[in-house]
Amino acid sequence: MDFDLSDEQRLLQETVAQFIDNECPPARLRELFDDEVGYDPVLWKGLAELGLAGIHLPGEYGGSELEILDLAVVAETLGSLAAPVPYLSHSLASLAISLAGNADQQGRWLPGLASGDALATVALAEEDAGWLPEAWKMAAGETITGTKEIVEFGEHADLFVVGLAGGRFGVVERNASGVEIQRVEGADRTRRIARVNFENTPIEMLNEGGDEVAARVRDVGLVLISADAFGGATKLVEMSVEYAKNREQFGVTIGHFQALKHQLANMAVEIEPTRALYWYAAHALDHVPEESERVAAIAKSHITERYQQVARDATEAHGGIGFTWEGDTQIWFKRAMFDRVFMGTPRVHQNRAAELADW
Amino acid sequence: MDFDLSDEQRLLQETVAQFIDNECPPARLRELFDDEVGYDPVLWKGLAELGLAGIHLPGEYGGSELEILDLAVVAETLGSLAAPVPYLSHSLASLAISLAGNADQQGRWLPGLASGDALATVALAEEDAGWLPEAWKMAAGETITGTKEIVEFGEHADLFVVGLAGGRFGVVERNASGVEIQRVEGADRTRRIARVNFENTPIEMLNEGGDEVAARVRDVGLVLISADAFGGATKLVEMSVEYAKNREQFGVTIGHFQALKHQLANMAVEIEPTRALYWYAAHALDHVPEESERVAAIAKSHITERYQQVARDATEAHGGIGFTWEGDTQIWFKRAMFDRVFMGTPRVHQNRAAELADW
Amino acid sequence: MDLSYGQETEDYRKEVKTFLTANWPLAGDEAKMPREDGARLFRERAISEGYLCRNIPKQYGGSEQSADALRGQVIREEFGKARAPMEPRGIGTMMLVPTLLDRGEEWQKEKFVGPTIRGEINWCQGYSEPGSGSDLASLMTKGELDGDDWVINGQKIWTSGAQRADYMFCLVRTEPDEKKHAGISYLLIDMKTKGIDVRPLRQMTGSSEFNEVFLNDVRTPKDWIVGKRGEGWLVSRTTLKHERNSIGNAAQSLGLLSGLVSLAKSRKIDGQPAIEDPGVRRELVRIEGYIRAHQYSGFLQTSKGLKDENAGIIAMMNKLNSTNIGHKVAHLAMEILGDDGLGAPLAAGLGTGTAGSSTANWLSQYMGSLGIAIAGGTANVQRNVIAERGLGLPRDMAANRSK
Amino acid sequence: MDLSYGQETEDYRKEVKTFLTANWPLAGDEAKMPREDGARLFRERAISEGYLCRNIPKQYGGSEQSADALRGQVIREEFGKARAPMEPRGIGTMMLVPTLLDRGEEWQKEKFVGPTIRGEINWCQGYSEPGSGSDLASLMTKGELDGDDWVINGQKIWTSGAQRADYMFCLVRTEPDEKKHAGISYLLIDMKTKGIDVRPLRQMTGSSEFNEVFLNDVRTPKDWIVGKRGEGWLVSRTTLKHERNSIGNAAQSLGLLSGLVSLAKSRKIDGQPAIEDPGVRRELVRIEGYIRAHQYSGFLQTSKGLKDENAGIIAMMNKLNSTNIGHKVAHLAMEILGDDGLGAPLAAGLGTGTAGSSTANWLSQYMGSLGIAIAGGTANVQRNVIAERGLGLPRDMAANRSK
Repeated sequence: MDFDLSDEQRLLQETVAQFIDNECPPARLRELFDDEVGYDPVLWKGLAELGLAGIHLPGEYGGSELEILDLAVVAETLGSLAAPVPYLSHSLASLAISLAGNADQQGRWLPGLASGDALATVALAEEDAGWLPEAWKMAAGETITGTKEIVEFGEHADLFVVGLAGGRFGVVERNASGVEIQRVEGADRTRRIARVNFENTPIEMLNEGGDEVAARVRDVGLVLISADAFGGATKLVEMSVEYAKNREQFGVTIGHFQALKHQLANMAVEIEPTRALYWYAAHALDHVPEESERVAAIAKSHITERYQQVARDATEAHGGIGFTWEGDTQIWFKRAMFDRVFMGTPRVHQNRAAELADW
Repeated sequence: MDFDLSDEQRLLQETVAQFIDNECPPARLRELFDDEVGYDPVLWKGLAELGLAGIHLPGEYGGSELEILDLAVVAETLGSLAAPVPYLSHSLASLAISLAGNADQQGRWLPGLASGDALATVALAEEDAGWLPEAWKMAAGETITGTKEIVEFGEHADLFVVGLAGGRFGVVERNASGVEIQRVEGADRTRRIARVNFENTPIEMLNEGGDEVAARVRDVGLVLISADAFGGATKLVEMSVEYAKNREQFGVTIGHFQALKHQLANMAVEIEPTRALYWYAAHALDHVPEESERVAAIAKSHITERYQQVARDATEAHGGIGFTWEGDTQIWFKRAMFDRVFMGTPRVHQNRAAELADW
Repeated sequence: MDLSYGQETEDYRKEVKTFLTANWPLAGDEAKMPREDGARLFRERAISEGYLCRNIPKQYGGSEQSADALRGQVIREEFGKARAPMEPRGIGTMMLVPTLLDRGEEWQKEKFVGPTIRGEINWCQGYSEPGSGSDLASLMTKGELDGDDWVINGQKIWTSGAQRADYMFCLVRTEPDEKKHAGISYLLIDMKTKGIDVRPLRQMTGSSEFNEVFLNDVRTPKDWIVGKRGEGWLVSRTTLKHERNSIGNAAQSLGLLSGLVSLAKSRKIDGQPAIEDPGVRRELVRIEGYIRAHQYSGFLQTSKGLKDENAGIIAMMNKLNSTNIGHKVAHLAMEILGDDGLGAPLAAGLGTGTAGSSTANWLSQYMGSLGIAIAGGTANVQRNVIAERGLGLPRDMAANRSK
Repeated sequence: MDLSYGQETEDYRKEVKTFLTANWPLAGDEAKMPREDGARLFRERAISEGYLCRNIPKQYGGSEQSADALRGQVIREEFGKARAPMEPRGIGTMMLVPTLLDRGEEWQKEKFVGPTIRGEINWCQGYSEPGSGSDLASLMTKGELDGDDWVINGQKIWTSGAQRADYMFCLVRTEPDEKKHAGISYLLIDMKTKGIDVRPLRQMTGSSEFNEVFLNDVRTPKDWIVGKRGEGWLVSRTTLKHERNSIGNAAQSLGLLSGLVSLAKSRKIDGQPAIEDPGVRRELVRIEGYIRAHQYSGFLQTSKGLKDENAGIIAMMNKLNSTNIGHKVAHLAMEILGDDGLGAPLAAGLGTGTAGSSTANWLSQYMGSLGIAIAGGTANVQRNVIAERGLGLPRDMAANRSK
């Protein structure tokens, strides 16, 4: 028994952290955050060259054939650094193609997605909380018509993997006819969103892999968001502790004040145990299939709720500066808002986990 | 405008407090708490001689004709001292007779109730949360048959005012045929409870006063419990602060520890503002009829929830001793359990207040 | 207990109504005046009738009425219903004027009070500094006498309205040899003075209500000091109390509640209108419980004030109550907002906001509820005050060490 | 990451199963033995096969196996399934024996370890005193050497099982001139000694798990000391660590959760089964989220232990996690209990309890969840440990003053 990361997984995290530290240090992150477009293709391409765009993809197409846990530990690191990169949706889109695409489709798209030459995203949500496969109403066919909401990096993607009625997927290329992309203002400016309208847009259906594909894409998404949330919340605790060790009030560093110490301890107690929860949820997707669906729902709802609370607490712990645009905590605060909603709010997954329970 | 107690009301509170201090000091309270029966007729008679058994009753029958707020401020004081007396249900029973009894019935019962020569109680709840008039199923008639739950001081009462289907009241004397009283073990040993079974028991209906009587008895009950809860919770805060000022750990009184200071401040902030809430709810019953029903529901649910939380916090603030039978906090802790449930849990009244809202 | 205002006050209400009927809105040619000019004209008339600036002596432009909290309340109610202008809002009227009346020199009152209460000049407040949030004793901005001027160097932060302000009242360390509070003076500065640099401070919501103010060899006359040298901390204390009371008002919380109800009516949750969700309904009632307790505690404090009695510990809780309520409201609002919970709070640079304005407002509230916990003394400082002054617990050891 | 135990351990599991099939339950005449005697017989066999008392040398009655956490886990799992007796529970096996093995004299190990692990003698722990809860440094119970005996005077509190105990291990101030921790020794006392008065301490639930122990000129031999004079605090620390780990176990929380689900199935709320109430369902999932995080963090700590690596800050959180979970469970249980929420927790003197035993158990849990916050270090002490040792924040100033 070894419920712990491998040396390779740790190295992967360190490599990613090092790369972001070099290529997207705080000043650059701030620049992208304040930027109108907010997407840096060079940064993403650099990450792809480290292998991050194809961790989970077959080796023959340039992927690393690793597990969901490997995908997730990278998501933790990116979340911790608030990296403004399209890792989440690109991973889910390429996952869908690798699971549901035929050999021709895989051969056509996966090499570019694994190398980072092409960027893909998923277009899932429809109006009124329609994140889940069973809620997708957009009809499959040779063309599609309708609107997808909250498409991550929708303005920048070359390829849309679109969720369709019956829990199926199809692929639309960006330059296809009838695609209209509308920038949407989200709180989290490290992960830009768009509304994508399709009007008689040609689509190529992904027909392999059976009914399980959409469920797996959903569950992997939930786990990656959980990992991002754990990473971000942990970072906020660290930042708050650092601030408390340095900021002086009344002649001492504020870390001397027991009330604040206990607030910081409470924040740590809320988030630190969720490391093992997201690990387990990720591990279960490859090794404990009978539990994986439900534990992914629990992890996503639990950890993003904790992230939300920790983000509020960290803001208060930083006093006035936490409440400014110039302060750094707000970047993670808004990532917490994204993680909480994307692919379904905690409430949605609590309801699901209750339905899936053996009560 | 004078949203404050009158000198008379303050004097009334002081008089009651003084009396309890003398006649039921902590050692006596403890004795009654540990006692199998737990009811002291002499203590109650003494309070009645102060006028407490008839504050709200007509002068012609020996009452003081005061307002609900006067009833409530006494309930606060009794709650603060965890007085083991049947004030709540006796007040409600005599209120029902004074509102719904005819002249003969009033003349027959109220003098004894006002003087304390007779003890009355209300038998309201039926199985499955049947506290509210609209939930009473026991059929009115010349006799009644059925069971009433959680009858306060049911073992000691001379008179039962019984809630019946259609929101009506009837009076059963203790020695009537078919009355069977079963002692029930409650957590709060300052207010004993019983289950009362009626089997073809003769009952005398109270037919005056119309449909409003049951609602008023309910609302007055909610307000008296709110007042008791405010008094008890405030006392727990005081006890916790006292303990923090005296108990030493690590060479200083624990009141020096900022984390505990803030916990105590939070307890005070939860409960102190509810003083004005129970005052307003009491005042509204005599002066703001259009708001009184809903604000009584809000007060009862809000203040008893706060009492419950403060009781938990106070127990923790007292460390080990708070968790013992010998410690005093447990007495109030269990009164909080009583206040939370009696006449309907917070959830029941939150549901009602939502129904009554102009949303 | 009596919630009515009494016959005398109700008679007074009739007078106020009569005045308003005759004077607001402006009629005839006056109705065509620019908005600000019209308001000024109306204020002059209201002052001369004794309805506005009641606690300010006539010689400084007020109506010098004897204090009567109920009449004040009636005026607020009736002017509110008529949507008639009251005293200009702002920190000048609320904080500087009472301070000047209490502690200012005669010439200071004459020069500043009238124009401030007529809305002719605007003020900003220079208390906080980057290194001192709740701890004013650690202020670093320095003032040195040079001839007939103070020369001021340093930085202020969280200065709202600094760009629009004509003057600033601020706390400056003028006695470097004195310790802590004792070395601070209360100075007035003309914001047009050379060496003042105002930079907006953007909030996490994207809006900029606050500023940083950099002071670089800023000169202000020697006698633009309120109170004596080194007394500045004491002079400022009345003002801070004012600020806390105003934040503690329940009106804002009541507004939040009705907004929340509207939100719940307009949104769906789990496929049904949020207002029909039993959990949402109970949480609304729970929040209302806190708000009503807060509101009626305000009645109690007003009544105590009318009797010149101390309201006790409840008066120290207003701010924390508002903060706690704001958190609960924010939490429920996010639950109801559902998928819109990742939207941008305000148009923060991107052109194509899709969230309706109500959504954006709620997202701002979600963040703003943190701001209110931070502004005007953090929640932890409030808890210290309640524990120490309210409950009589020992003073904080960490803070004590520096005293 | 690997959640399996590996082939070798699974082979070992087969051995364990084979042993259990052959040996438990006892067969033939042995099956007719009194329960305790049968258990003792079985334990002897399990020890001789290396399944129990694995970390205890053979010379003291153990099976002296090399440490193997996975084998230990397999034994717990299989013995658990077979409902076979394991080591006698209790503070003697869990706390005293490891301490003696680590710090005891040879004769102490020989005299006490064997009988303790065989369940022949029972121990109680004398650490807490009325004046010192979390603060062991302030212990007052005194021990003075008088000839060949220690003479002990003082009072211990929160002593569980003192009535049934044969011996007590306790902390006693023997060096009055030394300050704080330095003056304390770790002594063993025979509970049959004259001068010991055990009084049950009734809990708010009505049950008496704890006692007060009064020590009045109690004599214990000079050499019934573990470690040197004045080292008692250090000697005791291994033991406290043990206690915290055991309380931090997620098994208890998992049990609470399944109990809560059963409760929700058996009760109605707002007229429908509580298990169908959407709010109750979500809250169950929310609680499960905390419990699973706690449980898997246990896997992580076990794995770190297997590799002799430090698990870090998570190891300091087990107790507080359990406490927090207990509070949430208590809260939801009360919500579901509805009108039964004013019932008595246990038969506390009155003869005619009506609450079903499940209800009474939940009411006990409602109160007991406070007990767990208090026992073994209050929640605030836990937070201090996490903040100071875990997060590296400065030591507490109030506590520091006394150091």
